[in-house]
Amino acid sequence: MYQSLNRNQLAQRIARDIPEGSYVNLGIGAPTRVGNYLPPDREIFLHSENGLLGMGPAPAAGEEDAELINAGKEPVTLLAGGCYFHHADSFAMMRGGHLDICVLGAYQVSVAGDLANWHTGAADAIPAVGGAMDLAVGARRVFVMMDHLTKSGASKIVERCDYPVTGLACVDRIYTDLAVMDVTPQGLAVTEIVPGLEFAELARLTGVPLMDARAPVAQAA
Amino acid sequence: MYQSLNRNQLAQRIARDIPEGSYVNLGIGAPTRVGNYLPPDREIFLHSENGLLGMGPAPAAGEEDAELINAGKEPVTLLAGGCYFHHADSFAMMRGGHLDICVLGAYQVSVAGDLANWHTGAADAIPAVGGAMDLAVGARRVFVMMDHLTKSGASKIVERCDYPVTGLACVDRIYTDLAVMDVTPQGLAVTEIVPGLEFAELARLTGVPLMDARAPVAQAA
Amino acid sequence: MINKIVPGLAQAVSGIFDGATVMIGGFGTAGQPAELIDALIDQGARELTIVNNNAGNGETGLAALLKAGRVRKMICSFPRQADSQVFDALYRAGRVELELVPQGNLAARIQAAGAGLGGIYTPTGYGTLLAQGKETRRIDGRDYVFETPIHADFALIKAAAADRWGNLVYRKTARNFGPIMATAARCAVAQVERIAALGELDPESIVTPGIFVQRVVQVAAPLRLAA
Amino acid sequence: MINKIVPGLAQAVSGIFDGATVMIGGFGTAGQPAELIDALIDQGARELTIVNNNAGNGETGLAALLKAGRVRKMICSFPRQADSQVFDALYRAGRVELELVPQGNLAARIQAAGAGLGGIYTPTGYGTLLAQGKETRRIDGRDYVFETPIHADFALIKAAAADRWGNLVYRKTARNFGPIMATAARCAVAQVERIAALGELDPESIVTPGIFVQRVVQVAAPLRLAA
Repeated sequence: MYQSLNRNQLAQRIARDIPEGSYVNLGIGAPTRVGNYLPPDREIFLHSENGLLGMGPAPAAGEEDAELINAGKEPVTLLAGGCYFHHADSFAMMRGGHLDICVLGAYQVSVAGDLANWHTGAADAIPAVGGAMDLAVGARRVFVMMDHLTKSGASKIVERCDYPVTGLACVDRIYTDLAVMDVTPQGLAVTEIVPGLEFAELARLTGVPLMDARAPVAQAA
Repeated sequence: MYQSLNRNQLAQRIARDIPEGSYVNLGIGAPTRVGNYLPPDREIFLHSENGLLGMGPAPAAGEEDAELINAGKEPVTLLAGGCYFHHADSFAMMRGGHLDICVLGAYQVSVAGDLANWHTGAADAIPAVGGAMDLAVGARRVFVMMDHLTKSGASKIVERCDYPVTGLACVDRIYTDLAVMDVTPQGLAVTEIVPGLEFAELARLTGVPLMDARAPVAQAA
Repeated sequence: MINKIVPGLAQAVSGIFDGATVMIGGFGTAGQPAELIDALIDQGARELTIVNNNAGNGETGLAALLKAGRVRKMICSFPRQADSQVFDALYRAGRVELELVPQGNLAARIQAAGAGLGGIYTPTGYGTLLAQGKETRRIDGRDYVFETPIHADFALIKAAAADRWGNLVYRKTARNFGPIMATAARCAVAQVERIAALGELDPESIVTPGIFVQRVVQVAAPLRLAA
Repeated sequence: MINKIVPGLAQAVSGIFDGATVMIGGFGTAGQPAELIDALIDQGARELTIVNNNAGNGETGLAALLKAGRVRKMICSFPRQADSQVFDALYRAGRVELELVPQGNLAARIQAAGAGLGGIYTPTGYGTLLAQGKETRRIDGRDYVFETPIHADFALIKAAAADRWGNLVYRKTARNFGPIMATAARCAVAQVERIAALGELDPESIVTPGIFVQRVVQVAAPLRLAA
């Protein structure tokens, strides 16, 4: 039997892969949690598209400032060395290739790295896109953080997205509660699987071709 | 006999037409002199394309700052309420229609308001354009300040520019040492002539069709 | 003497006509000029096209303008929020039109308008529903979507301080769309908490030069909504 | 700990390769990073494409780089000046290529590169020699010229102060092209007069956020050339 990662474990796993000095945007929702696990010995610059760089943790209770918020409209703080700027400058950072990494949630990711995370496609849904499409095409590396399977057990990693896409061929790496996969020109390369889950079983659950790219050490772990 | 205006008189004449509250760019060269004659009882905002608004007069001798210059690279000052900005913001002001008036020198202006002021067209000339084309197309009103005739007596107001143009149909008003003319859809409308010069003689010197649009009062003056 | 400071909110929003395009600053409630919006409701203009990142929160500010039935069309990036019930109901009832624009395209189109560009090729949205029917172009091996500038008749924004020439400084993330919206509107109106003497604002730190601002109104203790 | 401050000018310009495109800040000599240019001359890179508003003044700075024969091509708006004799001679001798760009197009193309746009339609230059052979387009009744972004491998700029994260503030009209060039280069190098402690620069007044700056070098008493 295997144990899938919970949200916080997944956030922690992703945080490990963010190098010192990276400029990073954490999308609203679950990816925001990655910020809680960034190694304290690394200086990492968090960007929020509403106009700040050098974002710090949530303020202490009672010290919230309605004019110091993140893209999810939650109160945050600013680190020493951080700064404010307007929306066009903020999106220039995102779209001009200046962010090293963004971490986004997803409904689906295709084997080609197409991302669907903004619209369920439901006829009566009110669409809202925010900065998702800008991050998808603009960041140097796009990490997706999501469950491997839907609640009904369908794979969220698909041959082609059923949901309306956010961007084409934009995802670089997928972190799920079951595995880590790189999007490569040859297809999806699995670099990690949670302990107790066999590659063959992961492949069966996923339902699209996977390559086993685990390092021998990682396999032994 | 008539007396043509000298450079300073012409600058003074133009200054009179700049309303309070105007945002104004004075091109390099002779138009810079207009700044010396702005009525002291009017607040007028001078813009310089190298990144300042609220430009003041030349500094006192010995107080020049090599990092506080105008577009002509002459030392200037900043008024209280003035500010600095980068080149893209500065040209957004110029190109986005935010300047009320710019005053430019010219080699030639056509009856349609085409402006030629950046290039003599000489085969061996090193071309340099600076911000001339941006001002020509971007300011709400383009005033030209020039001699009416070349040194050899040819009219600088022409049916079509011989020199390479700076912008098409961009000039609104022409101030020369002999007359003031508005560029209108019907042609050039003369609104003022220097005392002692008859309209017919001005028309003969100019060599293109002119309309007499002088106000009765102005004629009497 | 030039004094862009108007005595009250009514003067600040005067002249906004039926059918006008009005940009409203703010990201959620941060930077939203709530008092100017209330004044606009009182003023009565109808059939407005509103440009804002969102489509109202709760029942006040932009949501109240929507609820008052004054908005014909919203141009925004993120209308659906936990507390966007006013917009949601109007949208589902077919009583408000929505132009959904990716946030970066929204910012870039507003900036392009202010800077006098005729159009831009943007990387965002290529291959998605939001680029359907739009011209695309491959430039240097990358695909782009053609987008046009968004101009406005009025911009209502919020800043921290202004002087009588209309120079503005902002506070923290309340800056957001204010500086670019001011450039894109024929008449930009800023509500500010504080009036500074001319020359008091550091010329190196003025964020919006007065050339982009036509009216200033002081609202000393603005409603600061929870984020 | 991230520290973008390099110990000397040689490290600041290391890695600039033959054939690189290098943006150099400054309008005339205001904001020209004279010491970085001297270091680039010492460093030896050749066949450079230089982007600057001008093409050198007198015999120092950019003029010295030109005189040393390191420049294959200049992209600029105003090469001809009273003291541009070095460029003039090289140009007349056919030893340097010139791409003349209206100053506003130069700024807009640099800004477009930094912002990730694929191209822009600009009003400037339509119907002139400088738009010959370029695509044009009529948008909403006005004519525009299609222009592409100008990217650079390196940008050498001058600022007043920086902290170790690369945040920059400038001084007066020495700001000019610095902020936009920093955004358009893969490696932006700033020479600054003063190093500030982290957190010392006002977060509301930082002009260039550190994300756009890769290296900082202190030149405490820079050559301040006459304007």
